[in-house]
Amino acid sequence: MNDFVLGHYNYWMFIGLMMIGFYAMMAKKNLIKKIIGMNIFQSAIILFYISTSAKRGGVSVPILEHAAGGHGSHGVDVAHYANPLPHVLMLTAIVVMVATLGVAVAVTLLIYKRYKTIEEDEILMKIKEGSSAPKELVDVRSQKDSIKLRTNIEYRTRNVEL
Amino acid sequence: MIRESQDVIVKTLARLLVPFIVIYALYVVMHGHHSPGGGFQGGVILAASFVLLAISQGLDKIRQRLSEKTAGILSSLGVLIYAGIGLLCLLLGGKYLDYGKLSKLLPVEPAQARSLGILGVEIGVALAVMAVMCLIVFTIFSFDEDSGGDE
Amino acid sequence: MIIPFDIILILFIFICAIAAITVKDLLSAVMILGAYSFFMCLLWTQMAAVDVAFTEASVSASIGTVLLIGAVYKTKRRSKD
Amino acid sequence: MEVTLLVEATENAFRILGDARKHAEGIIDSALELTSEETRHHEAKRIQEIFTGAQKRKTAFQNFIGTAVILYAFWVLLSGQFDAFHLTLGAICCIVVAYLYHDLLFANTRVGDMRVVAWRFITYIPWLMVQILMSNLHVASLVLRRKMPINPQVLTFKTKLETDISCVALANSITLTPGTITMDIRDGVFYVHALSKKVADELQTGAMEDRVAHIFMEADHLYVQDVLDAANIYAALRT
Amino acid sequence: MKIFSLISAVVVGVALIYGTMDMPEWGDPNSPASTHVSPYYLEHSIEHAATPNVVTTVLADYRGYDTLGETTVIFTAGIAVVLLLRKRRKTGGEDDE
Repeated sequence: MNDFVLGHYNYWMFIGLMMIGFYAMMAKKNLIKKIIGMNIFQSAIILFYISTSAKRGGVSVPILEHAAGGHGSHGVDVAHYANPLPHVLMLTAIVVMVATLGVAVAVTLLIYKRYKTIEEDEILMKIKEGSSAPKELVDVRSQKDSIKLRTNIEYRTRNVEL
Repeated sequence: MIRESQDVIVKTLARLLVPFIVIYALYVVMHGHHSPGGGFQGGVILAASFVLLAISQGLDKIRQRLSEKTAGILSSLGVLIYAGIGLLCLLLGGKYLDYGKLSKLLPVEPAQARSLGILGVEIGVALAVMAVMCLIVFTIFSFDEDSGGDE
Repeated sequence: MIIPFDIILILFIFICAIAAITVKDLLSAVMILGAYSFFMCLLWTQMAAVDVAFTEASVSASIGTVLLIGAVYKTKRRSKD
Repeated sequence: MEVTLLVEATENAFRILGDARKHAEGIIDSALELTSEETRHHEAKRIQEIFTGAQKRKTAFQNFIGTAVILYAFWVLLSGQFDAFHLTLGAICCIVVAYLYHDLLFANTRVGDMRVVAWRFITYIPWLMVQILMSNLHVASLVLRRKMPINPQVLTFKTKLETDISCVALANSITLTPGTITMDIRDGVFYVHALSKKVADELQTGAMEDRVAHIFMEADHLYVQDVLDAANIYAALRT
Repeated sequence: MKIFSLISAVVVGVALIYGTMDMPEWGDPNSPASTHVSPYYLEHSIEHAATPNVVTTVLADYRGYDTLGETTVIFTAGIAVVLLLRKRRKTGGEDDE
């Protein structure tokens, strides 16, 4: 049992961090907190992949020694280097992570400009009331149907903001 | 909107540090073969140098060095370099992104040609990443003034 | 690899992650997230993934933090939860 | 040390004064021959140019060359690979960066004094190390006592330094020395937080400021200003 | 709501822990991830591309398509941010205000 816990400790770490991020994404009302939770979630996934690439017992980084020494494919001891494949996959994932972060921040700024708040419950309340929308934007026909009103406002918003 | 910093220490040290940061970023890009690094990291460090300049000198002065239009052109140029190298290999009779065929153009053997192809690709990636990161940061930091100014 | 060092790093990572989602000052949360990224980067260096660690240090800890600071600067600094 | 500095500086000043007088005499003599007011005004401008020549900024091309050389040294230090391919890459990178950023590294420096500044800066570092060691011991002795006899205070003083870079060097030297921290520089006034009376007094003597001024040749610069004034008076007396 | 989130997070965590029962141990050199293609990359990197850093070789050469698509993703993200946040100056005009 002890062996099992110690031998799999990278999985426990990844699961714990992922739970933290997941909880933050669901329970926190603040949009920036949600973005932070998403960041933690993504790093946890990346940690999982990287930990599968590690090898026990004094492995080196995947940069081959005697670099300029010609075509020596025979001299490479594979067990001596870490597995480079998950590194490559996760390297691209990290950069994509920042790209998604940029888009998320952009959407957050647009939401703030529209509703003057980044708390989720207040945004939902304002959407339900329809009060924050300027009068001329609200379609008169759908005043009573809040769902229709909501889609309508969103549609109008997109028209105005973008 | 980032205004020019009032602090003389920040201004002077940013002025002194930025050329070295840029050289370090280029070193990271060019030496991706022998050491950790490559296009993504180098491009992001380049973007960070621009952010440091923006903090110290204000966003308006940075727009003279790297306007948003130039950044857009550079980002598409980076992707174009990448795809163009792949297409060049295709035209030289290999498969797409098969850099070994570049040895027909360059006076080196195929393994070295692949190394050079990797270098070209990394430069393209660095350009694209640098321009896109600068674009995102500048756009976010000039958001209000950009869209609320003339309303 | 070095077990005590690993344990300290994991402890710091968990502290930073929990602090980043509980602190009510959003700027502090963003800075703690940057610290979290750096500890993560140390852990990956420990696992012999230097390229990924370098990418994390340059990409996530610098530009990501700058982007989030921009978001906090353009919106509100206080959070309700 | 101080005396030799003073003597050296005075000698420099006298030499510059002599040169300036010679220049001024020649120009004023030639100016007196041409009686028109217009040319006299022009000649006065030339006098100004000659005397301010010592402070003339470097040209863009000189900046470019200097930046490229320094950056190339940095590149070689980083790279550590001396085959032709990497060196050529480094040269290309350095030229591009120096072309883009030639106005950053050498703003506000005067012609021909970079080597002197670098040498004086290197000789300044051991002195700073000794200062740091001394105040380290002092602060350690303060905080290790049971009663902790600290006396925190903020002291402000107006500096005689003129360029940005010397202000930054002084501020960072003050911050590096334990017990004192530069909080702000505003319009040439330093706001320094000092931990105890002793470090504050040491700072007030201005030894560090004098040394920094010596590094960046601010003192020489003052002498040039004096010579300029003297020459102006001389010219006024002659006419 | 918070209780519900907590419960679902814990449920997901328990499910993942159940899933990791069969995973290889940490640092196992013979795990499936380390035995399939990565030995090929490690052995042939210098021979094929004269590049000691295997990560760079795999990133830009063996898996070049991947990186090309990923660069395109970043480019698209940049365009998306600009389109979201930048105001159109010339087109549109009146009905935008």
